[in-house]
Amino acid sequence: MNFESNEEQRLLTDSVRRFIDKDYDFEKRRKIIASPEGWDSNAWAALAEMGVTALALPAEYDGFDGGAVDLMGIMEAFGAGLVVEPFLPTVLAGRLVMAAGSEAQRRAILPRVASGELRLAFAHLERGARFDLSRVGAEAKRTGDAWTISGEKRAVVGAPVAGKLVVSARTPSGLGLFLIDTQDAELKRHATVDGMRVADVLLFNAKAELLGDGAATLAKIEEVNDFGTALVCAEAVGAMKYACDTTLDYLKTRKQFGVTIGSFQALQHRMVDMYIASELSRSMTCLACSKVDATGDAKERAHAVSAAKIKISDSARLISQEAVQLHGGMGMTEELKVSHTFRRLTVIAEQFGDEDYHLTRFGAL
Amino acid sequence: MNFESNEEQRLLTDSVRRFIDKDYDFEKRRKIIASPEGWDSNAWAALAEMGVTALALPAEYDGFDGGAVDLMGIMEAFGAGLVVEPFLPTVLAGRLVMAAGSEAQRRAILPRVASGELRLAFAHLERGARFDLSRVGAEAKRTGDAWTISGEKRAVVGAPVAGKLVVSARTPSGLGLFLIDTQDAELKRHATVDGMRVADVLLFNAKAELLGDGAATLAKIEEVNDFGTALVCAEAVGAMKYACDTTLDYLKTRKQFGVTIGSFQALQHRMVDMYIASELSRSMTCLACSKVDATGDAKERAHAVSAAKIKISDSARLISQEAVQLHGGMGMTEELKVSHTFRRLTVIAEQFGDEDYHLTRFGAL
Amino acid sequence: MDLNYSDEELVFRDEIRSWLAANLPQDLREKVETYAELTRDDLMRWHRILAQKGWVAPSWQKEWGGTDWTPVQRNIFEEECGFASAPPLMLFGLHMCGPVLQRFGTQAQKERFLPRIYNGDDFWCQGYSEPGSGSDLASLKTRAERQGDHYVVNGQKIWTTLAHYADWIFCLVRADPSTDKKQDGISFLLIDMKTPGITVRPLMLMDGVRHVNEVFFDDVKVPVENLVHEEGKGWTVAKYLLGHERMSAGRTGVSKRELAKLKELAASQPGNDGKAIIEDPHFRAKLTRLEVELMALEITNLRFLDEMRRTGQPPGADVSMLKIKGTEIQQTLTELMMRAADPADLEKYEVLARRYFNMRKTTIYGGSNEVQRNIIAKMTFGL
Amino acid sequence: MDLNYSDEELVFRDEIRSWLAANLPQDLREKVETYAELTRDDLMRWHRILAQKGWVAPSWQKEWGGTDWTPVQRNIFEEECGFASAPPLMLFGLHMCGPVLQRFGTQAQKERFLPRIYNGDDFWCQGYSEPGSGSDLASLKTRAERQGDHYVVNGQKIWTTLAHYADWIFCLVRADPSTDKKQDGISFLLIDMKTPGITVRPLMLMDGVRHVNEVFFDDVKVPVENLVHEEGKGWTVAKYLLGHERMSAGRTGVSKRELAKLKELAASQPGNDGKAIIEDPHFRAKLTRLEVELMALEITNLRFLDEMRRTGQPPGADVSMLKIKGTEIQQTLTELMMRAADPADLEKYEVLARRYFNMRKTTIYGGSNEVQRNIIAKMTFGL
Repeated sequence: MNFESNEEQRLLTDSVRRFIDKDYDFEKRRKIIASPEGWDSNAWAALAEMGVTALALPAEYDGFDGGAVDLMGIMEAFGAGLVVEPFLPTVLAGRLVMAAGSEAQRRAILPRVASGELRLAFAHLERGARFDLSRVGAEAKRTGDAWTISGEKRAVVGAPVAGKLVVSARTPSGLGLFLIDTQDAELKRHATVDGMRVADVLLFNAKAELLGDGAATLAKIEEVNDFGTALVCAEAVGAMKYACDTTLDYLKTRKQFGVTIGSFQALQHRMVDMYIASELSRSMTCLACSKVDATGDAKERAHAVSAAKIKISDSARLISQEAVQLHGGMGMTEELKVSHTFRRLTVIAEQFGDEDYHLTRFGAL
Repeated sequence: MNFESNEEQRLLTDSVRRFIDKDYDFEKRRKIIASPEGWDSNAWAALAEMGVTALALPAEYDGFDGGAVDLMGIMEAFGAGLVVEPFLPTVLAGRLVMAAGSEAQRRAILPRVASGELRLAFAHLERGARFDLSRVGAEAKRTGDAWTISGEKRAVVGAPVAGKLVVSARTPSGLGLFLIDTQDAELKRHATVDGMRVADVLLFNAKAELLGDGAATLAKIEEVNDFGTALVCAEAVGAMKYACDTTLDYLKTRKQFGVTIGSFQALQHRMVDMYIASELSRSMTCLACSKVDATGDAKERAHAVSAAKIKISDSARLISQEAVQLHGGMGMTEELKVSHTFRRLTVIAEQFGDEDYHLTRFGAL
Repeated sequence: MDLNYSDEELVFRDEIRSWLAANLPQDLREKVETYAELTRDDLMRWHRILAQKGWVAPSWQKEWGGTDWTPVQRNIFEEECGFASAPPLMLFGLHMCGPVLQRFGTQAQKERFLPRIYNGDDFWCQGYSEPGSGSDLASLKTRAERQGDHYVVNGQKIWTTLAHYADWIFCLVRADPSTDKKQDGISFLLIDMKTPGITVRPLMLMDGVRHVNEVFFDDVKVPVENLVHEEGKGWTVAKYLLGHERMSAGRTGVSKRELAKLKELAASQPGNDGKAIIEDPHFRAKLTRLEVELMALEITNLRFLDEMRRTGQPPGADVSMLKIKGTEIQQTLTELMMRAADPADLEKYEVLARRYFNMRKTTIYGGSNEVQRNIIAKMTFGL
Repeated sequence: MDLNYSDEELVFRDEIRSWLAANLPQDLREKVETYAELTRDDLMRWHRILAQKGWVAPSWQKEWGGTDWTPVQRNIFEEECGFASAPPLMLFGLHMCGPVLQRFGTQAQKERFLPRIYNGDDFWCQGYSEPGSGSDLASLKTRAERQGDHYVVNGQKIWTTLAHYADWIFCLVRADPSTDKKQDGISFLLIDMKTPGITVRPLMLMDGVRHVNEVFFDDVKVPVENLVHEEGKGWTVAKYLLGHERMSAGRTGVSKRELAKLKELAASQPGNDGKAIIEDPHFRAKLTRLEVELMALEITNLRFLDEMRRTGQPPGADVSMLKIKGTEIQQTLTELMMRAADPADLEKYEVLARRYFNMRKTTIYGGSNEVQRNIIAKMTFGL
């Protein structure tokens, strides 16, 4: 048993943290999310340079064989810095290519992902499915060796900046995963409330390349989705830590009735409850990340991931709401970073399933 | 719109309150619950004298035509004083005789209830039914004009001190309500954690008198059960008020670190939340009692009663737990009344259905 | 005890209801129902419709346009407006400056300002909070120095709602910085927003909309006749307003409308199993608890009104619980709406999320809920 | 990062587990599992079995019987004992007096007391709280006046757990009432319960069981050699113990056993619809949240142990969160068990309700959860 990061993890996380401090501060982020593109190619290049984009890919495709545990510290740093770069969608779609694609497809895609040249997104969600991964309406048609897909994928995170999309669709043998060029889809672009770029992806007989289909496809999607859930938990832990730290600072400096508001016991106890929620969330994230990496048992993995997401969703809500409340009016303004952290945590609480979904999933295991 | 009690309600409630202050204080109650009988015939006689036992019965059977609203203040006083007399079971069973019985049966039973001579209990609950009123396993058999019942009724509040029991049982035409003499049943007596006397009622071909059976029986049971729920909500309001008042007193007198603990803001805010819960519970009890009396619409009645019970169950738990916590170790002792209030509120939270049951019931309306 | 409205009250309610049905412009109703931003013109248009009907300021003194309604009737009116999706009335003129002038103003001030407030000629805003003084209002620093016939005002206000729409602002200012008690030495001033030296700077809230502002005063000259009550007695005026503010804080009419909308929404949005989200037991439990809380708040509100009716007294500190529960309910409503929305429906989610963000302010402004708890602890409990 | 036990740790766990399976008497296990009251003999029997095995005081110094286990091993041992339904060890001797003597005692004190504690010859209790000083422990008043070779003790202790079983009590007493700081002037005394002048009065708790007592001291003569550490330095001793106490406050082993029992119970008890209550979505949601909290606590506990292992330092104030969450979880466990029971089953409901009542004490004693929050606010946050 050992909760310490290893040397490589520490070094890389430190680099990422330094990069965010130096080149991705709140002012810089403000400019990025206000830009038409909504992401920063320089920042992306820097992350690729550090090896972040390659980390969770196999060494044989220029990756570093890393897993969720290796990404934990980085995702925390992203959460603290509210980084909006399309890392999470790219890594998830990349792992789907790995899980479902042929050797040739892996060779064609993954090294370009590792190098940072190619960004991906996973187009799966459809209207009416909510968090049920098995509900897919998009249909793939085969004509000779060529496939086309028709359907509407919604709220696809990272799609506006992705070169290729991994798309799920119904095939004669059940569910399939496909690669399409983003330019073959019609995108309705959208900047979400947390500063991310997403798109509705409308497919009309869009040219597609089959990665794989059949009975095992849903299990692959579930596995990658659990991987993403664990990572977003880590991101939440970073955001919660920031929210707690900045609230504590505020309690120590803001004065009312002649004393700092941190001297009011009611606020102290609420601050303690935020802190405990944040620490317990960190523990659950450790569990989720390590199970995602270590276990081959889907049930054991789902058990840990759903438990973590329940805790993280609850804590994200508690901490984001309390952080704004304890900041008073200032917490409500665009000008303070905590209001952006509030928004990201609000979205994370629902991303990859809200706590109601995971309560049901956990209960059914 | 008017929340005031009328003159008669005020006078009667004041008499009951004075009686409890004078003749049913905490010491007296302690002796009563420690006695083999577990109730006080003198207290009962005094309540009957004041007209309490007659209040909710029709005037034609020596009652006063009262309803839940008329009993509200009295039940609050019972809650504040933790009165253990078998009033609630008697009034519920009495109203069932009224609802299901023949004119002759009403004449035979109700005046004796009104005068205080006869105590009743409603034997309905069975193992495995939890709060579902429709689950009855006891069976009634008819031989000529005579009925007998076999079955096991559990945790029947007031049964040990009741002269007669109203018993539910299956009949050929569905569900029926019967009267039996308590002596015709085998009773396993029990003192519950809140100081009440209950019994498991075991019936082996017990002689029974049919009050009524058929399709409408369940609706009658539901109506009387909603009536009882509204009353127990009022009892809870009295107990919660006591818990709040005594906790506030404690906060004002108990010193720690050289100051009264009521000067600690964290405790002040928790005290405020207890108080708000108590006040909102009172409002919901007003609603439930007035709907129980005024509406003929079972759905409207159930809507108000279930909503009230959800609020009261939640508040009972919050207030009882916080009252003990804020009292520190003293709140844990038998010696302080608040620990008994805690126990009664714990039981009330589940009596007539806990908040989970009523959440489901409300949601299905 | 009778929780139902009397026959007369029901007649009154029906009158209000049918008038609203006939007179609330459809476009305004739709804007309210879709949570669209209301412009100054939208707000004033509705104000003037009500003014023309004579219902814009029910609680005012009769001679200035009040309706002589009972507290229960006023509550019915507010409930019905809320339930009908009427735009909010801007309270700064009607519920704050107006009552203050009627209680403390000179005859000249009343005649000058009250009709214009009533008719919607002037848009008012409130200059209370300052960067250093939020909940601790009495520590405010904006200075008003007497120079001949004028006060010269210097300082800064913050969280000034819709100051960018406003013609006038009423301010708490410090007339005398040397008093021992910080509550003393505060004055209540009326200031024309067009006076030179006033700068309004937007303060964007996290829903991305301009609701509030910073207002800077740089040697702003205010004629002494714009002083309300005596110099240094502004705190008396502020305290008078406090009770007014909290009584309407429950906003049960609006919340009942929103609850109905939430139920409709939840019945139309998908859950995880193909059924509507309203059938998800976890979601449903939250919805039911919210409905129960709103029922409890509504009846508690009626209990206070009944007490006011009987005693003729304004409500005590307990009314703070209406603010606490009312705002908690409003926040939970917006949170559940956001959560009910299909996450695949970007537009719907965004509108509802921004509304959720915006409503976080309700537990902060108008005396934060922490301050309301302090008030109950101090005034009701004597702690 | 690796959350799994190492191979050596797994071997260790299996050794503990199989020894417990072979050596924990069945009657004791059953008593624990049915929440029956444990007698003095029950408690001491189990103590002596462990003492004989050499496992009764793992954290003690090696020379006095310690096992030299790592923090992780100690945690495994505690978890396994909890999970196996072993009776609790009485901590007052083993975890409190013992460590204090090893740290502060004279050689003579060590030789006299430690073996008897280890072997279970003496039953110890703790004299800390007084009627006027619960959370504010330092304000204690029980007086110990030096008279020649003795201290003469007068005063009263309260909440003294199992004092009616005890042979000895260790007490905080006031040696010098004239100090400026109330923390000064406190001494740590060992007192033989058979000394004349000691009266033990039961204090019945609301579950109807005698757990705690009041202990009165009336001119009780205590030899000066029973003073631990220096006169007036008792507060140093008390603070040293505080960290010890909180680290084991999580009690995750016992809670995991209770969670398993809760699930079994909920699967056997009826819900409202004929299915088991565990399938009721409302109940199930509460159960799942509880399980998640327990998982989070368990891993947080491991994180602290890992840090102790790495740094060799005792944990800081953050360990208070183990006490807070651990006790909240224990309480919720008993509450859900009570609520799972078929209300028609009087015996079952009563046993579980009384247990729920009893566990309310856990957030009060051992430093109330309010005090734990104060500790984090002060020590971790610097507020």
